[in-house]
Amino acid sequence: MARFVPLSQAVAENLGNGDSVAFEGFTHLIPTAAAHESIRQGFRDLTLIRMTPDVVYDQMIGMGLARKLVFSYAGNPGVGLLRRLRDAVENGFPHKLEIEEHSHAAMANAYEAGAAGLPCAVFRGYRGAELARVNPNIKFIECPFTGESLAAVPALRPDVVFIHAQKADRKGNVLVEGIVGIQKEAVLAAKRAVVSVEEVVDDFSDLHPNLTILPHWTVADIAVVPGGAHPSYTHAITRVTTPNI
Amino acid sequence: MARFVPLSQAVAENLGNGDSVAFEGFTHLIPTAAAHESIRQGFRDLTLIRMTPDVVYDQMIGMGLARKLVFSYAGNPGVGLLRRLRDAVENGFPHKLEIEEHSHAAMANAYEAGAAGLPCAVFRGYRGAELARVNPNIKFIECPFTGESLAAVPALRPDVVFIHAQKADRKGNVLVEGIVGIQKEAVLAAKRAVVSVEEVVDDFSDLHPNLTILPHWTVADIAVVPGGAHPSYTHAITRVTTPNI
Amino acid sequence: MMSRPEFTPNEMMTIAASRALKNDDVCFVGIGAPSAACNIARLMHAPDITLIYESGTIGTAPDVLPLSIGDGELCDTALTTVPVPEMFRYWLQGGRITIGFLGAAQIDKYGNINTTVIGDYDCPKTRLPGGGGAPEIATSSQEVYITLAQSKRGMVEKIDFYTSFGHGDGGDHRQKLGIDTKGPTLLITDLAIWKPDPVTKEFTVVSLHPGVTRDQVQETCGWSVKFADGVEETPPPTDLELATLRDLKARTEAAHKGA
Amino acid sequence: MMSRPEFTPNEMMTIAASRALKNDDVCFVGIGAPSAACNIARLMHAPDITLIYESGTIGTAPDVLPLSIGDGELCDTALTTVPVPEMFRYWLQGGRITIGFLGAAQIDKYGNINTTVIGDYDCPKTRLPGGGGAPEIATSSQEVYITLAQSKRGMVEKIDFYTSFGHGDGGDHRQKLGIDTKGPTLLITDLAIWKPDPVTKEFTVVSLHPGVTRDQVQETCGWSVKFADGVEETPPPTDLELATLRDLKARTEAAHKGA
Repeated sequence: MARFVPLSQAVAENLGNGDSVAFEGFTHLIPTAAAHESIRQGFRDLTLIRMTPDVVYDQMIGMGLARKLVFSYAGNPGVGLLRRLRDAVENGFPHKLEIEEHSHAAMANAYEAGAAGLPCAVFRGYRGAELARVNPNIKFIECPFTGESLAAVPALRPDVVFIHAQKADRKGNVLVEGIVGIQKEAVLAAKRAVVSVEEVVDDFSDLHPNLTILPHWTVADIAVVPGGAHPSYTHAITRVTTPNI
Repeated sequence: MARFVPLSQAVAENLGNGDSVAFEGFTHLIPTAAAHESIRQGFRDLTLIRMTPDVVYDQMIGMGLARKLVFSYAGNPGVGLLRRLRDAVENGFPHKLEIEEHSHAAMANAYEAGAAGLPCAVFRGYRGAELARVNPNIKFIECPFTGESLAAVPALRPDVVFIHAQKADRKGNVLVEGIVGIQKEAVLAAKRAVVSVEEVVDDFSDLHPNLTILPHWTVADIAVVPGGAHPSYTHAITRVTTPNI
Repeated sequence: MMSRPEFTPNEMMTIAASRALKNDDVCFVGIGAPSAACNIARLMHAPDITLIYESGTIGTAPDVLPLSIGDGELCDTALTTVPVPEMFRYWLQGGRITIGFLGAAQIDKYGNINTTVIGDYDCPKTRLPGGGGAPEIATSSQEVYITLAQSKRGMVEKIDFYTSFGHGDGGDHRQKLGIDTKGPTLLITDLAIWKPDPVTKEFTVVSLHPGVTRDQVQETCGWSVKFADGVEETPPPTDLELATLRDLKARTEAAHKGA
Repeated sequence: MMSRPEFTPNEMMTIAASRALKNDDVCFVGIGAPSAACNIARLMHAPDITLIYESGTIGTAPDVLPLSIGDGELCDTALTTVPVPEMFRYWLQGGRITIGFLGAAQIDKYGNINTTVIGDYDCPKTRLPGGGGAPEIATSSQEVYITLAQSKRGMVEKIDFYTSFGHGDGGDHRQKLGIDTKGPTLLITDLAIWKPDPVTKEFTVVSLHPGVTRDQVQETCGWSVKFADGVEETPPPTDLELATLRDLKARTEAAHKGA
């Protein structure tokens, strides 16, 4: 059911003020163009979700789009700190930012549970970790067979998820390859998924059967945005460019 | 750490009387040769585990190897009934067979939980299904956030798992492709995993990065057995042969 | 009046089932009649229908009917093939399946299904294959379609074992168990099309296949059959439907014989 | 006596850490010093060591050090690249990781780590990046190695936030929480090698890097340092170790400058 539309239209018709939204990508395939388009359209009161919010989230926070941040590592890995996020948390500038902080394992499991249609994720985590004290969305349950205490977090079900991918075919099926990260789970966990792609090809008939493909009926809109992950890279297509920040 | 050894040695040195063991495969890649070798070596009191026990399990049951069967669908899909299994369950011949019966979803989740090192799997299942009445290993827990009742089953952690795969490289890394089924989870859930392969290649350096590879340190022994899945097939290598039963 | 000679009751069942499928459906397909019906739909009026087999093949378009859910043809023609745990977690439990297609050894009037045992579970008269994917297909698919050939042994007042939950004791039994999917919404037999009564959820005949009488339906059913107010006649197979089905079956037979 | 001029304390730290890794280890690698140490081990005495980065790349052999855990080089040279949920479920939680390698902003004498906040969590003086993979790396890896450059700000009597659990209050605190992995078994700083006391679990200096004095270690540590009975001297980097490390760093700098 995927439509091919311009990025501005995909953002305008899927994202709304007050939505929970994730722009997911793991060092490469970061949907930078979609995030910047969201900044241009000036949304407000967003709950921003992402395992590793980096410079695009910092820009969104600095521009005042975010009411809340759900995350597990706030930093540009290997590049730098998030100064606008720190300013929001430490000084309430441009306004107070609510945070819900997890570990990577919890976020990954929570997206997985969202994709799997479950209300919560159960995993062995947070043992002795103080986040369990400060985050009420971390609970513990007992294994009914062994009595072991296991961590539970609510499933992530964002209103909207944006990702960037290598290719779509003409029917709107989407191929993600290389470091596939959390993107498939994020798309399947979303109420509405928007994908920017480098290019559209006729079909995927020559692909290996076990590659990561998102069927067209799991995606709301597709926008063709070559280089849409810049300054991050797109595996097998563009190399990383170290951002000058 | 994988050793390359003859199949007879791999079976003799990994399987023992009283072990829980799974020979997993999903219509293709069924480890028939390994199962037949186990029959030849005459093991006893095995707990046989498999989602869809087919003719090789029927043979093992008929030859009196099995004390217990853990399964979710007992039949040759599209081929025929399991007459020795029926004889064991209905008439106690050659001896009484204990059964632990699940749904496919439960078995798949239980292998996944085994691979993930968890004591149990939690999923939305068995609602209104009578297996929950007759199988004490089906319990229900409450989601700590929504209160929803969710099914729980113990993780599967077989003593030994046998699979058949397309290729190993010289280091003992294993490639599985096509219908990948439950094999990766079964191997990672096992205490000891044995793989029969069609062939050994120098290395996997030209493979797509996202294919299903089992690193050599997850496998105990590898035996080169071309056609080791016959009469089932091996995707991209041999076609299915309808067994004459 | 007898069925017209130009098609069999089984052909009528398969074609009637195929007509119930839409172009944007995502079907979880079992082997046998459901598989034939789904592929006829794809070859006729629903070219973009997504067929998923529980072996993990998503979006298959087999040229011949598979012998089993794991045939190589399903993988070769699929959009993608995923591991079995993912199939059950993301695609079935994730609510992505619009139609779960089930067969049955025994069924009751509320669409509850038994494929486990005839007789007592611990000392069965006949041990059947078991549930496989059915218990969760029955509750996680948005709707369930059931096909079976009518017989007094198959359509019974009380099934011996509840392998898969349909509408339970009828009414709002599903909702009482916290199940928010629709459950069985269609039963297609070799004689008729049945739909659940909106209130009681009892399967009720809404359409008789051409030439089939009410008596024939009752004689091959173990419960007292209810008929809807305006029972229709199922349109007979068109020439194109019949040719498509027979071509598919012939291709299938030739392919599996040659294997 | 000063460090010999031919290597820096940071080079000694990286090389000492690399020596602790074995050929059959499966390491969960962070960026920075751990990444350099793991790759030096691979290039020196442990050619078959398995390096896993939390981006999902398993068995990587990068020619240059990655800028981040998601560099394409890691994927290009990996045996396989898996989704992130699988990485945390099958590989880390599944108990497949022998060594989890962690850095730290703050650490206490029991190997508890803070990378979350300086000050109060709700009104922090300084907001740090957070835990990322560390909370579960610290408890699911069979053992944990920690590297950091010594400073009174970094090595403190009491950390501000328990991001990752080490030995808690010492003794059998891990076991009391039901954690059956070994936790931090090695701390390698720019000045010394530390191991936990077998009973109290307090990190104790077992080896001083060449030219480093006990006073230097104490002056750069916020707790009262314990020294083992027979403190050894860390063997200085060999010419080959040093050349391997410097070549790697030079290749890395050239590659990332050219990007």
